Amino acid sequence: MGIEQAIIDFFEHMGLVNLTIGNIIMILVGLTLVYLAIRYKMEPLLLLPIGISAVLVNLPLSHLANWPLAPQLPPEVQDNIFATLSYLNQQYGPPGIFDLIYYLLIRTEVVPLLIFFGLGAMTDFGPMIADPKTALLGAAAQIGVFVAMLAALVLGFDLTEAASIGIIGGADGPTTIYLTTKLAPHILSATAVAAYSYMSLVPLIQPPVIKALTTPEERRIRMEQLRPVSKREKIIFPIASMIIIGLLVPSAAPLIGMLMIGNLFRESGVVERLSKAAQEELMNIVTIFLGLGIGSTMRAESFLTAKTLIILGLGIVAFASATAGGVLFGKLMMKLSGGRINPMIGAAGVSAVPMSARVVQRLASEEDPGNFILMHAMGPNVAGVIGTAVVAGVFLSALG
Amino acid sequence: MGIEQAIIDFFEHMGLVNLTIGNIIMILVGLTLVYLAIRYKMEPLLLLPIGISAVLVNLPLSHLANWPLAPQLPPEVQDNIFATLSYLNQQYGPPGIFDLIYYLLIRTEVVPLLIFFGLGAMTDFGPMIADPKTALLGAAAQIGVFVAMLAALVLGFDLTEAASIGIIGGADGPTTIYLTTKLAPHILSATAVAAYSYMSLVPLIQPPVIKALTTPEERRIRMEQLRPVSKREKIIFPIASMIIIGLLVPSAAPLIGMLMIGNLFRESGVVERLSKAAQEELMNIVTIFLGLGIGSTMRAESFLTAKTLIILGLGIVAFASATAGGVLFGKLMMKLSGGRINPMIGAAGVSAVPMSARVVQRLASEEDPGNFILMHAMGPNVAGVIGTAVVAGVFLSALG
Amino acid sequence: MGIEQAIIDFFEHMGLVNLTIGNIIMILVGLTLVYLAIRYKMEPLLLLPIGISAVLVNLPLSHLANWPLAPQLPPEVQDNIFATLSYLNQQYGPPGIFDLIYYLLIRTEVVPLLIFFGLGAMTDFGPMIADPKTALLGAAAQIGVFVAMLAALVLGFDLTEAASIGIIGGADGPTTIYLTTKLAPHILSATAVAAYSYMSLVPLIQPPVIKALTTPEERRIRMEQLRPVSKREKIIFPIASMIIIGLLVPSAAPLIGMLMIGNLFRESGVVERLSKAAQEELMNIVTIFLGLGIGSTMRAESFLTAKTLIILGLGIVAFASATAGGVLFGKLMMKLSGGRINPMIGAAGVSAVPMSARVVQRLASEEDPGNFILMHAMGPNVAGVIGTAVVAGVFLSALG
Amino acid sequence: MVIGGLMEGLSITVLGVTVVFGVLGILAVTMYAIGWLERRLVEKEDGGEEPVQESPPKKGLDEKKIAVITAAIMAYLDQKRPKELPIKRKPSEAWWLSGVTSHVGEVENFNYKLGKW
Amino acid sequence: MVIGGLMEGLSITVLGVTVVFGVLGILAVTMYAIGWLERRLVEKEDGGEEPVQESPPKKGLDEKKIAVITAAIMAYLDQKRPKELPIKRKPSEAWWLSGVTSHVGEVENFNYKLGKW
Amino acid sequence: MVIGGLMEGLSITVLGVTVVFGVLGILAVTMYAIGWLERRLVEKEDGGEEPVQESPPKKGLDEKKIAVITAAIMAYLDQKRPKELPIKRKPSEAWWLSGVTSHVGEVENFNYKLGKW
Ligand code: NA
Ligand code: NA
Ligand code: NA
Repeated sequence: MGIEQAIIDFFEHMGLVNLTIGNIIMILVGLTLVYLAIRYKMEPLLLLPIGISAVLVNLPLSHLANWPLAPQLPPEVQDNIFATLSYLNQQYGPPGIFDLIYYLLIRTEVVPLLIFFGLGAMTDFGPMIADPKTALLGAAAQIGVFVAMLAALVLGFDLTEAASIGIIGGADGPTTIYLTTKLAPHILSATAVAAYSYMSLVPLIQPPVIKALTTPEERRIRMEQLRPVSKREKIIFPIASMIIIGLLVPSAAPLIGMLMIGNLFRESGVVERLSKAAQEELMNIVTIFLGLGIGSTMRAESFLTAKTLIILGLGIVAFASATAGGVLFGKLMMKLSGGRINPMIGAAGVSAVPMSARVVQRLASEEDPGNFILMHAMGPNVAGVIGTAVVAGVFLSALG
Repeated sequence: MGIEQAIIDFFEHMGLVNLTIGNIIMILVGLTLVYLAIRYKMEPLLLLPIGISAVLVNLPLSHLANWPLAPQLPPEVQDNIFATLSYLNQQYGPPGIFDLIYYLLIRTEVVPLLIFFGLGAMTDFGPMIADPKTALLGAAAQIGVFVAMLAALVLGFDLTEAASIGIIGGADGPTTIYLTTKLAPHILSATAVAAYSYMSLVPLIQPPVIKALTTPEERRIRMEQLRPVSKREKIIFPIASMIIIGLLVPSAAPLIGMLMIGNLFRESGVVERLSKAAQEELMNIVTIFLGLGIGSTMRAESFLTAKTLIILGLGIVAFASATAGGVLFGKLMMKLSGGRINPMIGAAGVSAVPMSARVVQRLASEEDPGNFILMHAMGPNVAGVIGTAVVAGVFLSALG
Repeated sequence: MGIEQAIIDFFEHMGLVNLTIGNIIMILVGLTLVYLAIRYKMEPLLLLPIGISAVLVNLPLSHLANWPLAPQLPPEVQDNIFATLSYLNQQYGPPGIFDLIYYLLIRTEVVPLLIFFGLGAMTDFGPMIADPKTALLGAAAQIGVFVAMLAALVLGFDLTEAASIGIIGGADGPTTIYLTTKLAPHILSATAVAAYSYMSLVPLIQPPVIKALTTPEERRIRMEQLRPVSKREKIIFPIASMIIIGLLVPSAAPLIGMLMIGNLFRESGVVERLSKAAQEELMNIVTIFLGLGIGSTMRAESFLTAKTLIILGLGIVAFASATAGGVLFGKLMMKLSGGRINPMIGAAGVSAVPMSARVVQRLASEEDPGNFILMHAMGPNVAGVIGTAVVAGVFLSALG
Repeated sequence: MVIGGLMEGLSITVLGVTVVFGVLGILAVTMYAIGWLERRLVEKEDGGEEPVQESPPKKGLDEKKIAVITAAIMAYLDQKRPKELPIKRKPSEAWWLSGVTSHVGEVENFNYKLGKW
Repeated sequence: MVIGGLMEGLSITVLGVTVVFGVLGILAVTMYAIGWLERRLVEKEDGGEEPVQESPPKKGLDEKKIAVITAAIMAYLDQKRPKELPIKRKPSEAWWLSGVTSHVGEVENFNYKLGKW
Repeated sequence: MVIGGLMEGLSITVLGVTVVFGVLGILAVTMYAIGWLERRLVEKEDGGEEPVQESPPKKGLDEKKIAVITAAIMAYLDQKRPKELPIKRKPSEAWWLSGVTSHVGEVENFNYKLGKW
């Protein structure tokens, strides 16, 4: 190889001369996410890794992600993850580190399930146990999922895509990733980014919807103090709900099961080492891989489509209608209870734990500084996590 | 799809209508383990994860564990873990998270070996280095392994099963899992549960055996103080024992090697970061996967057999006869030493570090409150870990 | 099986009777590394694990590492890591734990890239941002890489080997491992051991070279204080350099990308959890596997060759000529700046962060106790990390 | 196809809404039942006994932290070891004399760290 | 082959040296540009404003540590809870009374721990 | 087959018991030898030197902890920085003045953290 040839080769394989418009746009999108994460602290634990790895995978020929996200697979390989890996290697060369993260950790559902495990170890279901009827508000907020799904169907998405888009309204990142990966992996980056972005925008999206649906008098309703919850109840709860939900909606069992194992570790009080590991060591490592893996799916060819914009739009519809669903059901419960329930706590059925509960508290304080309903809003809030997982289970059993 | 069909489908795939008697029993067994772990703190770090994941995998159609534990494999696939994975995926569908944990982390021996690595980093071999002859008591307690193995053979188990059952008497969870996985994976759940349960029951199982075999005078024997051990000796010990055992019993090299690498990390004093990681971060994460993985093997079809009950029974035989072996050899050493060795410390040859050493101390204090033999009992105690690994190596070389 | 047969079998499979001279020498080499790591604290975090696992894999029949390091693969399997794994299992039996670590974590580049990720989270690029021209000194020191490469070519190594040997002069362990794994895996143990050993020997190798090339007057040159660097600059730097280098040298993108993602995590200030995880939990675990994996490649058949000795010799050439390259370019910059740059800081272009910078400071203090140039030397020091990754990228694009 | 998909979407919506309300409703009923049982159980266990607390009441400050700091303050003020360190239950004096306490500490620690393998 | 290899090695050397100086040179120029922009930006933002500091100046000692220790000392000396614990912003007094503060703490903690999934 | 298995089991038992006693016996002998060598070595190294201790004797309390707490107490009492913080060896005063100490700290820290890659 002469020196001229070496130089020509080098220039021909330079990223700069292979850069497409699509790459440039995606790099800018990635940088925007990084900016939002750092400047406005928008879900930085996810949007920062997502954004920066979106930048990285869009540098041409960088060989960090060599495999397509939704490849055409021959039938004998389809549904066989191990054969798929070998086939992709054959077709597209050895995996880059982001291919390994995506195919081995995210496509296999390992990462979303471990996140649910860690979330369980972080979640206190006490407020919901203290006032079980608030769990129904967590169900009501799922209406937003179906509204968005139907809207997506009307706009021409197919059923699996529509379900994945709808679930954004559940405001649970890992559930969104879990479902989209199984049903419509080609729109994973759009739904994941929508889910995490809008979660940060809850304080912007929810207040107008809540105010439009409630009167100041309703927002002023004070609720009576929650009863204390015993350790025994807190231990029995994850076990009971795992069994009940597992028996009724088996397809939700992986999500709910991991969530409740984590919660049992937390509440049992006998495995602090493991509970801490689930919340910290393991959670941090898994979060890194989740962020990098999701970001690496933001490639020009799959992200820069009209679909993505529509998905982002439908995401707002999903969040807003979920809020409306919760509030309206809250009003029904207010009526039935003779005015002892503040309807706003229904808005917290949009999980986004604990942000939507805090939004509710803020609105309550605005009307009456002495009105404390944060803990009452935490009930629907954590119930919303369960509700969304159940809905995901229904989607999986009907479409999976 | 009409709504009626959807509902019918949903009900037909509901876990509740597919629940078998076997499932129910296994769920109750799992709940019992959870109860024992929380209420009586019985080895909670393992029995809690084992119990709760046993509950979870026995919820029908939950798709957390889709693959059989001891599948019939075509010859060209057998002994090839990668081909096996692809074959299982082909036959039984994509892996659930528990299939991944079981086949990738436990069947490959990664988890038991990493646990041994962490245990090495946690273990102080000082008492055994200070009084090397006590190492022989760690050998004597292995007699229980062989007694239980022979009993299992008499009861009709085949050789590989009998060896896996016998090793329960070694009172080393990871060694039991390592050996059973290699020799008789279909009884893994039974031997693992037996090993960890009986370890918790050491304070119940050992005292009657010890008292039956010793006189109060013997239990009152005081032993002279252990000499101090230098840092240099502690550093040389893991290296020397790794090489010696590796050269004599190569099949024990993985277990002993990882144990001693961990111990060298601990004693070297120059890699505290790594030693801490081995004991904490890595250990906690691995322990979680070990517990979940073992629990996921507790399925009705493989666990609910007469064999399991017999195995649980033989486990007690193994623990009791290991204790007896240690104590009787202790009496022999007492005779030979002219009464300067308390025979009870032989009972600590049943590893269960450091519980059996504490049982011995308690019995000594009962007879003579001023009699301190805990540290002398730690010698046989840690030697028992090595002894059981050596026995596992012999089994593997003869039967593997 | 009779007892006589069992005993004969056992003895025949004893490691001791299968021990080769090669094994014995490798065990001694391993023990030497362990000794250096503990006694002289030479890079203990890597040389201790490397040394002890070299001991372990050279115990015959221990089944910790069953697969060859650079196997002859049929063409249809080559370049397909998944097919390779299955083929190796077929040919050489199930993987030992060190085979899994080597083939799954090191050969796939996961470990070196995660180390770079952690290093990024640990590195402060401030000194280089404060005085950007010092980055050129980090380029100059790479001359040592090419000198050693050309020397290796003259001595009969082929191009891929020569490049892997040359990169030792970059004094970046993970980059050396990354490149050698891709270009010449059969000499991985030699280059990795050379890289890490000589990094520890920087305080011995560099001073004579520096002194030979500079006058006391030059070593006495004081440099003006570095300007403060804003948080904003520190945040923009990793993003900008990732994009620039990714566009110019795409084959360096994985290394630089992971380094800069880690650095962005560090400097962003919004993901402390993840930054800490990258520096600690994840880093510690990955370091353990790196050390064990590299050590497991130190087998008699591949390590005990004349090549290894030559590689170790060329490593010194590489370090010394890199130092010389940096210092000479430093003298040029001194001239151009009118004597405002101390040429010694060029020696710190040999990364070995921050050891070579400290060597430079020590030499400066020797001549003038009031001369503080440590921070100025940190600029070339961290630039050297980038420079070596860029050179590795050039090698990969030309030879990979 | 859009119409067909929409019809199926409506079916799934009806099913999904029913199931999510059903499941969370059953959960709610179960929690009421558990709460009722818990109250009965507590009453039964002992009329006089206090109800099971959520978590051990953290009185004032973590005892261990106080102990460490107390010890440090005393060590600082007097430059000598305080008489009583409530940090850890000490083994009996005889053990101090035997000079192997550090062993015991490590070994016990081992136990506390990962159960008793 | 050695000669051929050596020629190719020389080509790679020329290319490599050029590229590594080129890349680090461009990086250097970029950093100068960023630094210049930064200084202009800082001047523009506010003439009177202080330049953005590298990191929040750690005045004296970590405030949290002082707070914990202060609290501990007071707890030790008086055996009663200090009036003002600057450790954490407390919820309003009403919350103390309602007896569910521990919940809030946990929940808030949850938020601080992993963002708001 | 049971009888055959039992015979083989007995063979393995004989072999296993022999091996486990043999291996642990050899280990014991090795440890005696190492201990003997160690004592000779210690005697040889220096008649007057103290025997190598197991671990550095933790005198009183962890020095670092005392230092942190001392500093905190002083900071609390005087609201000013204590004159001497024995927490960490400081770089020379000149460095304080140069204003880049924080850099050095970080960089040095880097070294202490993961060796010197
Ligand atoms: Na939700
Ligand atoms: Na044992
Ligand atoms: Na370098």
